[in-house]
Amino acid sequence: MSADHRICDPLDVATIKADFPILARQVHGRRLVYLDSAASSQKPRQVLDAMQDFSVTSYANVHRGVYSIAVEADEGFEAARDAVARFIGAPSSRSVVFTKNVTEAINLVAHSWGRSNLGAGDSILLTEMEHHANIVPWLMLAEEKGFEIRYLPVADDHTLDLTDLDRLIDGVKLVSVTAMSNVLGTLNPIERLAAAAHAAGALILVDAAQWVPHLPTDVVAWDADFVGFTGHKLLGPSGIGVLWAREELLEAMPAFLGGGAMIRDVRLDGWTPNEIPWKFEAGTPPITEAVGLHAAIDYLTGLGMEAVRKHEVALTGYALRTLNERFGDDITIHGPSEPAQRGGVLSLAFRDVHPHDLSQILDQHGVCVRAGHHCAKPLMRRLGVGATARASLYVYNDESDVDALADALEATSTFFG
Amino acid sequence: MSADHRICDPLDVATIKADFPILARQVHGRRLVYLDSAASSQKPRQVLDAMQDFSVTSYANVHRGVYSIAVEADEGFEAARDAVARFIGAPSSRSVVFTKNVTEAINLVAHSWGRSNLGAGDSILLTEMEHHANIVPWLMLAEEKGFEIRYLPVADDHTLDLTDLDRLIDGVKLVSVTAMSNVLGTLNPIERLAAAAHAAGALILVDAAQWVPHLPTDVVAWDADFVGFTGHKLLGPSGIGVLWAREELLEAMPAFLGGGAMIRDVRLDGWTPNEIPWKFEAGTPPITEAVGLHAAIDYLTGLGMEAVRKHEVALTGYALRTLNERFGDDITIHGPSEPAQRGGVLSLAFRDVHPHDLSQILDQHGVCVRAGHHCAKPLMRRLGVGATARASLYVYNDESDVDALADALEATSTFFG
Amino acid sequence: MAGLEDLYREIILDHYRSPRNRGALEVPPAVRSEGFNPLCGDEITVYLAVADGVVEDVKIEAQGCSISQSSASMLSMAVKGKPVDEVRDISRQFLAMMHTHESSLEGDDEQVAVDEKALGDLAALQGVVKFPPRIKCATLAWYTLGQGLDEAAGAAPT
Amino acid sequence: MAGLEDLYREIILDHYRSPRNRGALEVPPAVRSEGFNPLCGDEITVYLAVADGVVEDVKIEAQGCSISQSSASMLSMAVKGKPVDEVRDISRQFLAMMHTHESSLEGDDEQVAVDEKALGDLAALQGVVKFPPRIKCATLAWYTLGQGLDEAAGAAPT
Ligand SMILES: Cc1ncc(COP(=O)(O)O)c(C=O)c1O
Ligand SMILES: Cc1ncc(COP(=O)(O)O)c(C=O)c1O
Repeated sequence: MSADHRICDPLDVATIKADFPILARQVHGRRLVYLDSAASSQKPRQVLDAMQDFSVTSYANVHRGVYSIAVEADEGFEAARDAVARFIGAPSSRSVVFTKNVTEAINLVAHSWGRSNLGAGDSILLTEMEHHANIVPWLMLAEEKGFEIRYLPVADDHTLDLTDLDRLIDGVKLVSVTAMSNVLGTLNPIERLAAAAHAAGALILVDAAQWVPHLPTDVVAWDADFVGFTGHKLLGPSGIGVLWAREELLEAMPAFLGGGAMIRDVRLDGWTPNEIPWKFEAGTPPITEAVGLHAAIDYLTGLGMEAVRKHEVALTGYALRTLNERFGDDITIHGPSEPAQRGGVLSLAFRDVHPHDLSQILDQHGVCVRAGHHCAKPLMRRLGVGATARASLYVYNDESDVDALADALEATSTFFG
Repeated sequence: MSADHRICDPLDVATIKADFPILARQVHGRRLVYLDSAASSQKPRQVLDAMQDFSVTSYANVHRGVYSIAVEADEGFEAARDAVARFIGAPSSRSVVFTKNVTEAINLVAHSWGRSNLGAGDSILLTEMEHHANIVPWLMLAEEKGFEIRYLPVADDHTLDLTDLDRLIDGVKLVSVTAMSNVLGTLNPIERLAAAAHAAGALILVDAAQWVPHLPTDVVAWDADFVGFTGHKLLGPSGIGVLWAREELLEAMPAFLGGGAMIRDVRLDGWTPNEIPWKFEAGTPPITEAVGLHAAIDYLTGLGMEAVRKHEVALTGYALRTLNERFGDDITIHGPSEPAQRGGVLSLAFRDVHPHDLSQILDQHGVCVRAGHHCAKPLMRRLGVGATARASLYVYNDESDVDALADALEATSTFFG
Repeated sequence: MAGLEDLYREIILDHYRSPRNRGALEVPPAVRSEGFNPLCGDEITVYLAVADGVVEDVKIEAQGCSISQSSASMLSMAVKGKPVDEVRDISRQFLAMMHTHESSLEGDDEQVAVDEKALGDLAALQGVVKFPPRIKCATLAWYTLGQGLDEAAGAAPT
Repeated sequence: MAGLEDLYREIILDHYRSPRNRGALEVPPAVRSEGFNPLCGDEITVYLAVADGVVEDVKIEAQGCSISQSSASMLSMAVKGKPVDEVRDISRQFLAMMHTHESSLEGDDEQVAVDEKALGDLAALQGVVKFPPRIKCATLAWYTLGQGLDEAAGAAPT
């Protein structure tokens, strides 16, 4: 029934699917239809192999061991940093800090920059569509320091409501905003917000967890001050995230976690910090994970981030059309209605079936969607729902996956008629 | 020449070596002789396979997704927590927090427990043989809070000098001490220090990074309050560490990093924390790494930690005898002279060859030893050296590796005659 | 993994479609307790009117999935009019049934003998244990009830 | 990877065994700068006596490996008695030679033409670039020298 609007896809998804071993798996006798990449993506053979190869040939602790495999490990680790810098348009690798996830990246900024720059009488600006990772660190710090937290509201079309931007941004020291909502798919106008922040004398932190995996990223074009993202959402391994920040900021910020590698000297009565970026990398970093992230970046670069974006716009359009045509008023898809203004994250309300029940029934058909508040409870309250069922698309998804989702949705009527 | 003192080894090292693919590699035409496990250990096939299998069958984000592979991922992740609890004798898995490394584990205690319990007029007790990971977090917090840091000195036999323990421990709120020195191999009397700490009304944190991989661990027998260790030193992956703490402490401590999974509810103006241990696990945890750590624990449990310890005592004895017999006054091996009182960490001074040069030349013979201050600069100053060359032993090492080290040491005379 | 018929029994769906004892009670004299499932967003408020050691009335406000809603509805029927001791006993039995398969995080698998007769309709929720992530849906109302009972006990004139 | 003969040239070992210009100068008039290699523990102190735009004397206190020690010793010979401008030029040349292979962390591979004659003995350290972790050993003294020159410039009567 949807054959009439087959999309013109710049990616060869059949070939891509074959790169992802887990997609060959069956669930309840059906092929796995993985539609939960916004929570975490799957890894291609190329990433798994890179990590395995590294582990069986060049693994050692990093930080300038003298022997050959330690040199190779160091080179592998620092090459990953270089690859990250290139991937996001960072002017230098010195400004790329490896963390365990984007949550730690944001907490690092809160503890280091925030703790020394925010106090009573100050204020910061977040939005109502932030992930808890970009709310709770600020709530925690505000409890301690007594600054004010303001929120940009979400408009009824599920974009940011910028009507009151001038008033809300006036006097704030930081704007911290997601580049793409993990619930609505909304793409936020980062360049405009950065300009407004700078005009107001504020810095801007961009939570790019959902952006970097799906669209070309250029931190300089954004004119951002801090940008964080996470490896496991861009075909990479768990256990690694990235904080990029302008060099001058990193230079000026106090260290966060203390320990090995982040020091220049330690005495019983004091210590001095190492250079950036190592000043912010206490202890043994996620070494093999950095190598995996590098391979993931290479994989995506091989596909081309422009092509990845085009694929997702087309497939999101196909999904919106298919679901709306097949289910009409029985389905509500949150977020902007134009595919070009959003990412491939489809938060659904379907008849009166609760998202948990929806996800449970879809699973019987091999279809993986996440049900819950997606770590965005304030946004859920704004939407007036307790939870949504979220289907999210990535490079390994195609129309057949969307069709499988639609077919499985029909099947909910067995129990919830 | 050392054939006369072959050891009786409870481990079948030839079989174990075959489990570690990297040991089949050559360096400069020689077999790889890996003697840097104190920095990071290598991974057996079993660990690599477990991670790979998980990635290609059951990978998804954790935290109670409803669909099948998310359920499997959750089970894999939480089973790792259970395995950690059993491995260290923890009464419950609820008290096992996954971190990115032991450095983060100690920083977590400093930020959460320390920030709310230590102030001006307070004091804590460390030792002169701590790794920077157990010094710098306290120096950083002391700068902010103004408490006093005392140090237990290192005696001339390279054990802790407990002569003044009663005086030094009097009035402190925390004793934080390494179970085994990563430079000297010294095993510290944790049970005695825990008793003294508790008698003084203090808590005790044990940095067990070097202990857990090498000796049977029982946090209850220690009567410890906090115990940290790190996955990459016990045959597991990088990117994961563990903080264990008594449940009541974790319950009472404020959260550290804020974000997803560590919350019960989030509103625009406040939040409430989740139950332990998740309260301390903000963001996506090292999921596949937890599965790898579980496999590493299973591997070591299969060998038997008693057998691992016996193997290391015997091999350390062999190494001490071999090196002392072959090099006499030309070599100094730091640390206690009795193998039973130490781990298999041999920090060497050899003739007047600087440790860097030593490590460089040994590499030409395939022998990997680490040169430097080993993140223990205060201890280096106490020893009166700038650096040492450190050879460290693990389950995959045997006499042939020690002999290779000794042969390579001879070869330094080509350049440093 | 088990089939969905084990989860979505007819009686469960019936309680979901027509939840019993919906609403609120005046506080005080009633006590009010709130529960959250931190992972999925389910929320529940239990109102208890306890007098002379008896749960005289119970009302429930809730949003959540079929399992959490039906469990709350069944709870309200199972406890209304019962002595507090008996309510605690039913609760213990129900939670024991739910935890048979739960992650060993909860500690040792203490075996509480489950008396299916005492549980009545609630026994229908037994199928939930085969779907581990849903166990928290089924137990949410019960933990919230427990808090309410504790509070009522604290507030009671001695 | 290169053979060790590339690293341990005779002239390097000679400077290591008999380091030139060891010791300290009185501060002030001399300036004192300290460098650390955060990873291996090498430490160096450079004393510079600068007058009328000329490095009139230099002394070095250091602990470290053959590479860091010989580099410091050669440095002392190369700069003693030279005008500050010329010293800065030698330093630039030397660092350029060392960074040819260094991690791109240092930014773009700006190609400074290296004049081996100007470097003299120092050219022997070229082999170090084949051993990346040792580059920091060779450059430590030079970065420390740079700090000292800056300080001397700041302290100089204008
Ligand atoms: C005693 C000790 N403590 C702490 C650490 C730090 O471990 P990690 O770098 O994994 O945090 C190490 C190892 O480097 C160690 O040996
Ligand atoms: C927008 C956004 N920010 C932050 C996060 C947190 O990522 P992580 O759990 O890897 O720290 C996520 C994903 O969960 C996200 O979608």
